[in-house]
Amino acid sequence: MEASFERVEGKSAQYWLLLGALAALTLPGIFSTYLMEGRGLYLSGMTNRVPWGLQIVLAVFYIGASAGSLVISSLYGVFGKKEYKPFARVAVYLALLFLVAALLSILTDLGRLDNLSSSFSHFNFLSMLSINPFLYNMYILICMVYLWAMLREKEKLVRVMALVAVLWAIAVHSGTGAIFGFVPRELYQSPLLPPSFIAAALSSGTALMILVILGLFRLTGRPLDDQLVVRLGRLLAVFVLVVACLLYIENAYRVYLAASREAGVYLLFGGFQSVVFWGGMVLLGSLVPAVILFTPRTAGQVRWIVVSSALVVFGVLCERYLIVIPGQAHPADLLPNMEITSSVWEEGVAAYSASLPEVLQAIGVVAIIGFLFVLGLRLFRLLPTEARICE
Amino acid sequence: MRLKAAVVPIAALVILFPLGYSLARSVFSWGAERGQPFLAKPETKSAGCVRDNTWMRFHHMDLLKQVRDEAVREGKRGNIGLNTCRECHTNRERFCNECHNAVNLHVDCFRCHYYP
Amino acid sequence: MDRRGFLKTAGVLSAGAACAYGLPLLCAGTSSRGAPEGPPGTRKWGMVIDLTRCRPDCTACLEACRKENNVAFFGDARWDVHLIRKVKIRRTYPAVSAEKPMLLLCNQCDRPPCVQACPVKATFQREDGVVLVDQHRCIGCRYCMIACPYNARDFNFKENREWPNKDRPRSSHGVPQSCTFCVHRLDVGQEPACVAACKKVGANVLAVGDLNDPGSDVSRLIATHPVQGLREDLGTRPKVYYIGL
Amino acid sequence: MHVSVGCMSDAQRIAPDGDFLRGVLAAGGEDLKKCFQCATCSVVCELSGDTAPFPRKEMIWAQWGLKDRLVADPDVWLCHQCNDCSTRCPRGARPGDVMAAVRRETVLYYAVPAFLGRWANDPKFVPLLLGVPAVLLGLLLLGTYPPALGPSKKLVFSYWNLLPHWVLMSFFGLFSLLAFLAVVGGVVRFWRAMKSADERAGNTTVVKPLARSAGAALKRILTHDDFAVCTAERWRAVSHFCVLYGFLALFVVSIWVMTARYNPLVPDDFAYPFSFWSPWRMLANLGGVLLTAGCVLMIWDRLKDRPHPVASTFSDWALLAALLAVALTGFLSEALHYARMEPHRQIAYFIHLVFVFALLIYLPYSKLAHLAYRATAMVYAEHTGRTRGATVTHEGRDHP
Repeated sequence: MEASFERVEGKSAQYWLLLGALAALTLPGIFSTYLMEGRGLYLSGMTNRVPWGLQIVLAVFYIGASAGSLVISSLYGVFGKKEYKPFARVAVYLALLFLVAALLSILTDLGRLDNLSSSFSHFNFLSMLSINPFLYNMYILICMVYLWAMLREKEKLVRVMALVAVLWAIAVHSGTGAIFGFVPRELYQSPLLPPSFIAAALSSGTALMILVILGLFRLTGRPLDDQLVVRLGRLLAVFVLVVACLLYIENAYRVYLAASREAGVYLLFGGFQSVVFWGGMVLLGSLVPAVILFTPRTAGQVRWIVVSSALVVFGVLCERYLIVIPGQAHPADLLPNMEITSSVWEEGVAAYSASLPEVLQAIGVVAIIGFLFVLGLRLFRLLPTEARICE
Repeated sequence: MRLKAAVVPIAALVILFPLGYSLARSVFSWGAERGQPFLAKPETKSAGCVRDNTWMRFHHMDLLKQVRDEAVREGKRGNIGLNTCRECHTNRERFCNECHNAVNLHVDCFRCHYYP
Repeated sequence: MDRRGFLKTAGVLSAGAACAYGLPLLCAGTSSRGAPEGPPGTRKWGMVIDLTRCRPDCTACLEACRKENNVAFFGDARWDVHLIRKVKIRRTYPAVSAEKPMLLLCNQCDRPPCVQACPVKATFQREDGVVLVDQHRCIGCRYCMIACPYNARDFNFKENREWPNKDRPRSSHGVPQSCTFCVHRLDVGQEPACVAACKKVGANVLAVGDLNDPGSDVSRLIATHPVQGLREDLGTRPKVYYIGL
Repeated sequence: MHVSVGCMSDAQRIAPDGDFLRGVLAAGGEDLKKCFQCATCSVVCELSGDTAPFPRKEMIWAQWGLKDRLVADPDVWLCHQCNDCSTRCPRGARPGDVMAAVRRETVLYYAVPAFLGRWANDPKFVPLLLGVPAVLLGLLLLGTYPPALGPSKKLVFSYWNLLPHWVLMSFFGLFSLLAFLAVVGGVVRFWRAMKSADERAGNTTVVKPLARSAGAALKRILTHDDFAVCTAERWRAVSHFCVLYGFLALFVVSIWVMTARYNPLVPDDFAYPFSFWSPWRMLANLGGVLLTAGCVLMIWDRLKDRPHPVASTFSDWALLAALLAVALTGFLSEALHYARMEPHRQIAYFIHLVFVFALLIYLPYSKLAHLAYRATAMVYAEHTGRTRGATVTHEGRDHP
């Protein structure tokens, strides 16, 4: 069966209400960005000890979700799995939007947005933050061409672009991992970060796609073959295992070696971040979904798959937090075998909590891409009339 | 179709307004009393500027940027800079801002550099 | 999975892995070299801090620095900028020692991670080894602060209101700042403000000079005393040396 | 209403032109041969006058390859491609697209030199056509480096200080003059052809003096009256309106800026650059926005799925792309100017100049030539009373 795609009518009051609500939600974010650019980043929760906060956590999450949804789309484009064709367009459009969200998060977080022009005239190809924007911008372009090829049903171009896009997505993600992995901080520096970023991207992307697809199909009353969701669930199960495995290696290595043991122990048994680690990432984000997805009875039910997808998304969000924040909060041991007894500022472990303007900015970014997504459903033929397995 | 009939005169008015405005300004010489508002004569006696007036008018930004980059990035500290400008041109409001305001080019030198 | 599918998957995965590790390779070649040695006669600024002479309650260098460089100070630990931090330290292993004062500042690394990190080359290293922020170019991304293992860089979270030294610029909000060795003074043959202040109170803790010149103060101190840089094991080659750490 | 096809009263020798026919077929009129001459098109056309209705007769002429008739036919240009005919044609012969193709062939016919006409409508020559002005501008840059400041009492900061102002102006002036001569030549030949065709048909009525006809035609162009009667393509009136007025606004501002240095009316104190709120800059920005919006609307219109799309040929896309490129590169260089990005700003403006140059000097050969030919045809129609308006007043009906 060939899937046929159509636009959403978009004439109902609910549609306009949704668009209006999303547009309204962007306003507080725009206003707090304006305030922060004008008065300074002291309005955020960031300090000299934790100079990267919520926006960066979310940016990394968005990039992951983007790469993940692109891989779902490639199941059809690269691996030729016809049954996933109905999701391919939504997946690419979502991948595009998530990357826009990541860029927006990073931009709103800059201290001197007015100097941004210098990033177009000066490059430092040794800097991960110079290489990555290049990767991101190219990625957005690639996604656009890929989506265009799909909308125009240019089969050959779709195949080529799917391969290009997947490879580029992997580069984007390892690049993002390198932003953290290639920095001399005990909880950051790790050659394992690029691949573990890719794995987390795959699991969060798949989980998000399951949620988005189910939500869209149910809301618009389209028939969806449960078996398709179950198959995506099986895929998700594998990804969850890979993420858990990489996580285990990374932390075991860190705690095993005497040099990094102190930092590793801080992460695992130190305070709030340990709760996030064990409760959020390990228990809710990995163990519970893994149990659900590997138990035959629950793995076959859409309801349970939705639960585990939501948990996986939450788990990856926790993982992003654990990558970005504790690495800064835990300082390098400047003076081995000594202790700093008093200082003008906070030595030792620092604390970070997001401030209201930061949260509003984050909500604004989500609202912007939500707006574009809802609008896109109406402008482009993204949604299939139905999704079924026919073999 | 009332709107249609009104469209052309409105469009013509919009397109010709700047012309009319400029002509009227030159005929009735509005704002002529302001003269050349933006190049206040130096208030301190000095041997003269580092370059001649015309050159400075058109290229002061290039000079400042070059001097800035040399000082900051190469450590070549010559004796030209904002600090030396202000020895003669003591009034930032008259010397810099008026002209820059007129052309809407925001100068942000003074966020960080002192100029009275 | 059939053979064809397997080959395809393997191909994509290995190509992805190549992408993942191509990036590190990109940097490997260039990142290992330090600052250019330069022709003979080129200076390389370094600092020696003799902690044995530092007085526990003296803050002359801190105040001089704040005044010279128009450093933002609000009295709020979250947003104050410190180009020099004075802390008290105590040895905890193998034996507990008494408290002693300690000065922390930008180590002017010879292989600076912050310069590697800056996406727009706003953080750069001069020919003479000094690491600076070109605030005209900085976009305020704060990656340099993430990359610095010494926490030596502070961000201007809030607009500074004070302007004690009108001949020098003050930072706007949104850019990081760290010790510059007062290059604007070194370039015209003066000592950094902190060094001058320390000499003035007669403590002579601080010395800044040319490491390439064997006759300079710092070279002689390094030659005659046991000196130590901070976390030299990180490979950053700090150029601030401590006596009596 | 009786529709007469009275143009073949006495026998004439038919001189078919195969090349012309092939040209029309290639330029979007490929459905021409489906026409079985039912005249539905002429009946549904809101623009068609009663004395010489179209597009049926043009369909016949085109089928027979009667080039001489078509290039001397004002009706081809009175058509605004509403597509009312194409949507209602029972055979799907798409008369609207055929008329567009004939117009393109007419432009080629009157183009001097003829090869430029061929090049301007062939995608193969795009690199050459854009490359020539780019190279010329580049050579000028090399030749006059370093740029000297022109002697001026007034404060005119050239936006593009890489070239002395007078060099840039004479460069553009010279080529604009050549383009202008080419257009005037084409228009004069077109007028003569229309006149002699009418004389041969024994139709020498003149209802309005030339000046009044020109005024009436101008009024119709400015109000977009003809577009407004379309029923199938309502958006075309809006998008064309945006493009036309945006273009006009930009033209007026450009002339003012270019001559500011020599214009005695510009006060001595300060001439250029304009502040953001100066009426001139506001007009320029408004013009740019209108031009961009109009182009985007037109492109959207051509791309969107619908039962009877207008055929889009290279010539259509080329003009749209050039207009959009002019508007966007203009905005880009303005933005880069505000962002103070030094080499980028100069490069963006260089590209902008290349597109402006292309738009101006290829005017007689590209689709933009309709500006001259359609206006001429409309004046002629007013002059000889073959317009819709003329017929309508005879019957005493209200203006539609």
